[in-house]
Order: sequence, then structure tokens, then C-alpha cells
Amino acid sequence: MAEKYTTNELMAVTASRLLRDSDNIVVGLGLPQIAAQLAKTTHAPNLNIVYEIGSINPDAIEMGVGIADPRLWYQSQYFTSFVGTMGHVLQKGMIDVGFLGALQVDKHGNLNSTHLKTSKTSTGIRHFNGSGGAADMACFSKRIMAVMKHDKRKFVDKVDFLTSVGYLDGSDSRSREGLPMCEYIKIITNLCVFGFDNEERVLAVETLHPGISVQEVIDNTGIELSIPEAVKRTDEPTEEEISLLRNQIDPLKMFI
Amino acid sequence: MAEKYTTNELMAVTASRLLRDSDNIVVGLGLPQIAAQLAKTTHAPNLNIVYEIGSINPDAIEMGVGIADPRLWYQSQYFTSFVGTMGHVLQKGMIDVGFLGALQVDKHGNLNSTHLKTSKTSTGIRHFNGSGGAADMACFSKRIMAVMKHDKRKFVDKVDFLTSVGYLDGSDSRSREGLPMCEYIKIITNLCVFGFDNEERVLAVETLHPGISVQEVIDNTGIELSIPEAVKRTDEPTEEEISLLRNQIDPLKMFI
Amino acid sequence: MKSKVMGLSEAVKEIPNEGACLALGGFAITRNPIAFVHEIIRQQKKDLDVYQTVAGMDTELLVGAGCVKKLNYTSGSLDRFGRLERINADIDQGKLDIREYSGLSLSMRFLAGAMGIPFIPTKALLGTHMLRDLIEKKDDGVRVETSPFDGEKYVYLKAIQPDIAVIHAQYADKTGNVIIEGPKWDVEMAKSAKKLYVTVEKIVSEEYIKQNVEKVAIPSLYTHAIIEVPFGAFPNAVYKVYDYDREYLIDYAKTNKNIDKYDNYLKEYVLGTKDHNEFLEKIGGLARLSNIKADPIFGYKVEVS
Amino acid sequence: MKSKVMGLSEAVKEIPNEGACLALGGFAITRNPIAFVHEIIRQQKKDLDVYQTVAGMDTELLVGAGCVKKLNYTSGSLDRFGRLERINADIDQGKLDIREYSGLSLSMRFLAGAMGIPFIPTKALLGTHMLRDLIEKKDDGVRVETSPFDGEKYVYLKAIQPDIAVIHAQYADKTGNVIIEGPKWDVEMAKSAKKLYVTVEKIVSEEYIKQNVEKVAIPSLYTHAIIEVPFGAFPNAVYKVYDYDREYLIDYAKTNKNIDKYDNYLKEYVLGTKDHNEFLEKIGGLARLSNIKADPIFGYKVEVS
Repeated sequence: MAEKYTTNELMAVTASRLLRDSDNIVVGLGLPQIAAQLAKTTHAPNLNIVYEIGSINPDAIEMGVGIADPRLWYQSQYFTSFVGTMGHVLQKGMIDVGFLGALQVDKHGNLNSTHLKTSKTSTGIRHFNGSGGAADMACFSKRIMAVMKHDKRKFVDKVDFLTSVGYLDGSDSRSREGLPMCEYIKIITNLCVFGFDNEERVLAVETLHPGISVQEVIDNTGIELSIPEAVKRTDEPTEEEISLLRNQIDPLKMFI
Repeated sequence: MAEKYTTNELMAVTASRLLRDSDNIVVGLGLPQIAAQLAKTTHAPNLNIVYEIGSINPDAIEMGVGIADPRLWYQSQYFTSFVGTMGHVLQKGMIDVGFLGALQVDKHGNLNSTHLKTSKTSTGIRHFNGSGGAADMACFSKRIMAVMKHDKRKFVDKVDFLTSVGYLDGSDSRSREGLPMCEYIKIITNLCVFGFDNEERVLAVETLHPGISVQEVIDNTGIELSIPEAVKRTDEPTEEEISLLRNQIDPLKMFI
Repeated sequence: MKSKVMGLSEAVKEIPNEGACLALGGFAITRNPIAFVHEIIRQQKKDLDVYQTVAGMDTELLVGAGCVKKLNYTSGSLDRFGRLERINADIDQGKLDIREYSGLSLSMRFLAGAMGIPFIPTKALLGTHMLRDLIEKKDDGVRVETSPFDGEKYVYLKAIQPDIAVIHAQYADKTGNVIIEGPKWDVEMAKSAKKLYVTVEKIVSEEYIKQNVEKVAIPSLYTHAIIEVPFGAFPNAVYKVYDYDREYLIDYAKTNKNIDKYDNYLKEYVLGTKDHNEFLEKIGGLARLSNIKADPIFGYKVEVS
Repeated sequence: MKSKVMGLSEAVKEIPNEGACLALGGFAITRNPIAFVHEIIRQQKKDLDVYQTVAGMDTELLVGAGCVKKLNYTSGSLDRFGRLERINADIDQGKLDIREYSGLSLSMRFLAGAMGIPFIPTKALLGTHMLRDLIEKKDDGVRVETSPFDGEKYVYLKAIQPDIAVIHAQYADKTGNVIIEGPKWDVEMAKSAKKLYVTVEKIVSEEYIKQNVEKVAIPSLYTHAIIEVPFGAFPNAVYKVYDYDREYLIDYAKTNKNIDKYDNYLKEYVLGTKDHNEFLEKIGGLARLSNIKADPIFGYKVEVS
């Protein structure tokens, strides 16, 4: 167990440990990619990493500014099209883990990465980036993970705009909509790990990060939560993991 | 005009002259390929030649034994899959000319390249090669050409098995079936050129090869024909065309 | 074989002055056909119906210049440099008819177009608000149907064949065989168009094409025009040729937050230059461009210390 | 990365003894997985449901050895060397449940399988007797439907995901990245399978793969097993490695016309050899094989005089 680590480091390690060896994963830039690199260096050397832009298993040695940055394509094993990655690999059900980020998440794990409601514009919305391939990853990945900053305005009862499907209206509504069923959805925040492994498919704390109180999570979540006092704690990073993150995976501290 | 030429040479030249510059064509081995080469060397330098196996515009210098022969792929400009050639290029309607061969043709230009009826087998059929991509070329090409030996048993009222669509039951039955309409179908034989440019879409002689009599065609065609005595003659090859065929395109006389 | 080489201005002149359906090939900050887009703005094409899977500066320039009526896309950004604030602002103010898809669904509409089939079924978009909005807007690109094979619900995505597709690639020969190095996200889009325009860094010999046939992503029979425009994607990256211009993008990501600044930018750098060479001279010419040249092995600019 | 390298006998042992759905990658006389097929015959797999777009000796050997119950294909031949007379004879005698498609329609069934979509629509097959017979046989691969977009008639082709696909390629690394040189007709088929077995001429380094990434036709995440079998397609051709063996094919095209001769051939050359090396020794060994080596530029055997 490491003596000292940052919250970002804890989040990266937590995400990393959820990856299994030989998983096929789709990641974007940032913490997810850091987590994938860490897993590949430790317990999951056979991870296959797919980038929606059309690159598989690169061995990048520099961090890029996004998946469209050629730095991320160095030493790739395969180049293809959007249809080749998302239309083939993902849609065929070959992706084990889709790593997402979002503006908002709701109590059934639906994500919004497109726009927020506001009173400041004539249309009543403020548009951000749009969903790109994230919507598709949420649809077709076996396991869905999102990494998000914990914030009352980001954890809401209903997302302003549903771009990436979670459990829709909860219970069996996802499969009733005709969507492929996922094994789980987990949201990793700076305070805790959320899951939806209950019958109603409602947001529930799975583990609290070390040093975080139940009240702190409740105060920062815009969704009603009932958290048992005996809730488990998130496992702490090991010295080795922290050392790999700092010295090998993100030495320039771009994301950690 | 050439003094002397073989029937095969005349057929190759006739087919060649039907190709227009910048046509995209699909060919198999044999006379069609010879015709395409001749056209490319003379009036159609911008011909694009697509082979269903997944090669475009090779510049072969040796004749092969079929489209699966690597001799035909030399100096290709593009390699792709069956879906890439037939599913994309052909199905999108980009092929101007599809060159076919067949066991049988019927009075509406439907072709059979799969099996013939016979009393000698328990199933009543004798199976040959099957249609492969030929069926698809007949469906999607703008102009369809077949090169066939003239034989009573090959020109029949109804094909034993319809693999490649012509005008189906004649008149507008092809479009009523929901098929893309073609500009024309022409059958080039050792005796004449047949077309179907009448309202009923019925086999009709367009030109008689030099020296061939009306009676000769009627005797060798298993379909009722009415041929006006004033029917046109097929244009004869030029000296240049014959010289190109003999000295440059098929010097080993593999097909000519 | 016939040459399909054209000049940029001449190529853009072929586009109808109003209402063309145009697909663009960039992806965030890479291989965006910037030179082509600048020329569209100079020639003041209007009411464009634009398709781009992951938009970048190329589409934003067209939107900012008032050339776009309808935008069909899935997302867009300048990667970490910033958002497409100029597009976002127009969306927020209801000035742009916007049709949002997921990446897979829009790229499959191109695939169906490239294959000449009427539609293609998918589970993508089900349950999303993109689908809800497309249906509300009576967009004809999607229908929710039941597959006759498994009785399940699918979105049937209508084939799209844009009038014009524009991509920027590394190389092509004069007959139109196009080499794309690296990821090829835009191949189905390119093949779906009625007319494909390709701007390239360099026109290479037919011999080079044959020697590198495995890199040919688009064979000549798809290509309507080849336009040689060195640094045609600047300030975006072209794998193995040049990197994105970091400082330029940082500045741009400030400019696009302010409509007046943005209009001035367009006036000065796009409308105020007569062609791409003049634009390149204006932004710093050879000195600036030499500085972003890619290392041929790494494919981007490697800092050599 | 984990090695997916397997021995041939071990790989074939994974196939169920009865009733597997098997797709084969050869095309007439090129890149046929002959060594793999020989081993299937030695292990006496039965009642196979075989798919191949353009069949060659690979499927014929399986049919001749009595391993095949149902054959789904579009055509087959030994190119100019002859027909697949052994298959044709079984069809003529009603011994084989045969499902005939056109090339495009069968390859699109693979495409739909590779994309995980339930079906794909096409105009192909309309009006043909292949379609008539498939419907008469109640084959579940095709349905004639009306497109909700244009109201026109289409054949909806059901996705096929064979249990096992086998292709023969030039190279792969041990992790399963596969290089195919030349035409890649079989890529969608390979990607459609639940388990993909690839026999290759040579296992190359991961470094070679990265240096030749544009030649990688199938990335490792599709590959279940890599099996190194030099001359694994003999007597068929492997582009840039070796040519087809002309004399062998001429002889084979006589053998397959006579069922007794064919049975003897199987007994002697397939069942009578314990593995592919013994088969290669039997047919003439190094002397014969050296004679068909391909010229690395031309890709086939060039007669040097």
C-alpha cells in the first residue's frame, strides 16, 4: 500500500484493477488511457486497446492531446476506419470495456455528453462536445465505466440529454428497449465508486474512497442516496502502481 | 480492314469496340479480358478493370489460368475484399460493363452458368461451376455483355436454371421484379451479335458476322428468330487491331 | 490513364452556389481539408448541408462564415485545445439546423451509401435523445423498425450519398489512387459520395502507387478530382508529414469564443488571402511550417534535444 | 502479448466431431487452407455445414471425404484446370444439401455477421433461381421484403457467424495479427466467425507487423489461433510466396472425375500421411516445392531463361 497518492492516482488505479487480462477495450484520452496503460503494465499484459478513430494496439511513447493526435498511433498493429472499429469490432460485441466520460450521469447510469439546460440561451441549452463514439460504446460494450468529477450538478435525477444509454428508466427497461445487456456500469469519481447492481438499477455506492465520509458523498450527489455505514472502502494503490504511474506511465503529470 | 482474321479475333474486336473510354468494367479470364486489353490499348486508355477477387487495374504481363491466378494481380493499384469489389463498387452502380459467359442464354437474355437438365442423373441435373459474381454483375452493371459459342443447345427458350438476370420474362418484367435497369444486354457469338432493344425485350440479331448467313444463325439458335434480310454486318477488325492481338495482347494464342 | 488533377479554385467552382450536400473528412485536429474549406468560404457557397462524423475546425470555419444551413454530425472538438465554440454558439442560439447522431450510426449511413443499399440496421441510437430528436425533427435518416429475422427493435439507418465529399490525404497519383497513412476513419464516407474531391500533400507517380499498393485506401475509380495542396490541413496534423501547430490551435481556441474576433479572423486569414499559399505566407510561411514537420518514423514532430 | 500459436492437430481437435459450421477462405486455386482441411479429414469430422464464397480443392476434399452435410457457396472450380467434379457429382446425385448464392450475397451475409447486425438488404439474387431454390428449401438466410425507405423489393440477407473460419495467409505474428498480401476476398468472412483459425506460411516478429502495419488485414483480437504451416496451401498458390503446382493440378483434375481414383487419392495422400510434412515429402518434397517458389516482385513463379 502506498503511503501517499493523489485522488487522480487512486481513480486511475481503481479503474485499472477493473480491467481483466485479455480484455478488448475502447478508451479515450486522459485517466482511462492511464488506467489502461497501468493495467497492461501490471496484471493485464494482453489488453487490446482500440481507438475509435481506427487504430488498434499502438505503443505510444508520448501523450497526445486527443485520439486524433498522431502521438497516439505510434507502433499501431492495425489501421482501419470508423466502421472498422465501431461498426465491426464494437458492434459485433467484441469490446469488453468501454471507458466513458460525461457532463452528467443520472440515477440509472445514463450519460450526457452533449448539452446542458440553461436559461441563458434562446434555445435553453448550452452545447458542449457531442457524443461521438461514446454513445455506441455505452450501447455495445460488455462493461461500461465512466470516470467523472463528483459534483452535485453532474449527478442528477434525469440527464438533460441522454447520449449514452445506461439502464434507461431502471429495472429491465434497457433490455425492453431492445438494447444489448451489459454486465455492469461503474462510475468512478474522486469520492467513490458507484454501481447499479440492484434490481431497480439505481445508483449505489460500491466503495468509498479512503478518508471520504458518507456525508461527503451525499452532499456532492444530486441524486438521493442511501449508503450503509458499513459500506466498503476502495482498495488503496500499491507502491508499485504509484511508482509506475509517476515514473513510467505519466512522468510529465499530464493527467495524474 | 484486316485481310484475314479468326472468328475469336473478330469476337474480341467486336467486344472491345463496345467498351467506351473511362468505363469501369468487371471481367473474367479469356476473350473478355483480351477485349478489354485491346480497348485499353486503342480507344479506351482510361478503362478501369475490376476483378471480383479484389484487385483493381493490374498491369499483368502474363496470362493466368483464372482470376485467382497471381499472374493477374501484377502491378495492381488496389487490393480489397469481395465485399470491396462487389458489395461496394458494383452494388453502388459504378460498373459500366459486366462481361459474362454462360452455359445457356434464353430469349430474354437470362443466363445460366450453374447446371443443365439431364436424364442421366438421379436429380435430373448436371452441375457445372455456379454463378459466383456473374449473377451480381448481371444485376448491377449498366451494360451487360456475354461472349458465347453459338449452339442450338445454348440458345434456348427458357434457361434450365436462371443464375444471371436478363430481362426475365421480357417487356418491363425486370424492373417490375425490383431490379436495377440496364442500358443494354448484348450477346456476342461466333456468328453474330444479339441484342434485346425491342419493346418485348426478345433476342434479336443486331449484326451478322461477315460471311455468315441468316440461315446459319437460325439453324444454330434454339430460339425462334426473325431476321430481316437487310440486317447489318458486324464491322470487321482493322489491321492494327489484329496486329495488336497477335503480337502484343495474346502472343501465345491462349485465347485467340 | 487520364489525369484528374485540378486546381483548388477550379474544383470549388464546380460546387453549386447554394444547397450542396457536403461531407468533410477531418477528425478533430487531423487531416481536415482546411485549404478546400477556405476556398469554399472565399467563393461564398451558401446553405450547405454538411456531414462530418467528428467535426473539427473545417466544419467550424464553414459554420462561422455562414455557409452552413444544416449540420449532421456526432461530436466535434479541437481535442484538448478546446471546443468548437463557434458551432456551439450557433446551436445554442438556434441558428443551425442540427442533426446529431452517434459515431457508429453516422458512419454506417455512409457505409450504406458506399454500398448502394437503401439502409442498414443497428441497435445503436436506441434509447438515446439523439434518436428522439431526429424523429421529432422528422429527419428521414432513421426509422425504428422490427427486424423480420429476430423480431427485435432496430434503428434502420438510411443510406447517405453526399453530393460531394472532401478528404485530405497524404498522397495520390494523378489518376486518383489515394494513399492514406495511419487511421482511415473517413474511407466509407469518401466512397459514399457522388463526387469525391481529394486534396493531397503531394501528387506521386503511378509507380509509387503500385509499389505501395497496400497503402492505397481509395482506388481511382472513386475519385473525381485530385488537388495538390501542400500543408492543406494546416494548422491540423497530417500523419507522417506534419504535426498540428500547437500555438496556432491555442490561439484559435481563443478566437472561436468570440464572434467578433472570429469574423475578423475569417476576414483577415480566409477572405483576405487569395489562395492557400497566401494564407500560409500570412501565418508565418516556411519558417513556421518547417517547425512542424513530422519525423518520418514517429509520424509527428519529435523534439530532438 | 500472449501467444496464440497452436499445432495443427491440436487446433483441429478443438472442432466438434459432428455438425460444426465451418467457413473456408480459399478462392478457386489460391490461399486454400489445404493442410487444415487434410487434418480435418484425418480427424474424421462429420456433418459439417460448410460456407465458401468461391470453392476450390479445400471444400472438395472435405466433400469427397464425406465430411460435409450442407454446402453453402456461389461457385467453384480449379480455374482453367477443371471443375470441382467430385462436388458436382454429389450434387447431381442428391448426396449434398446445397445452398447456392451469388458471390455478393454470400459475402454480404459474412459482412453482416462481422458487423453484428441481424441482416443486410440487397437487390442481388432477385429474379434468380438461386433465390427461388433457397426459398423452396426454407433456407433461413434470405427473405424477400419491402424496404420501408423506398418501398422497393429487396432480399434481406441474414447475418452468418460461422462457428469456425479457416483462412490461409502469408504471415502473422504469434499474437494473431495477420498479413494478407494481394487480394483479400476473405476478410469479412474471417471477421464474421466465432473462432478464427489462421494457417500461415511463416510466423513473423511483432516488429515486422508494426513495420508493415498497412498490410495487416486482420488484427489480433479477431484471431483464435495461429498455426504455422509452410506450404499449407499446396498445390494452390500463395501470392509472393509460391505458385500453384501446375502438374499437380492437372493430375488432380483427372482424379476428381473418378470416385474410385479420388478415394484412393484421399487414402494415400491424406489419410495415409500423418501430417502436412509427410504429405509434402510424399508429393515430392523439397525438390518439387523449390520449383514453385514465387518471384518476390512478381508474386508468382517467373520462368527465367
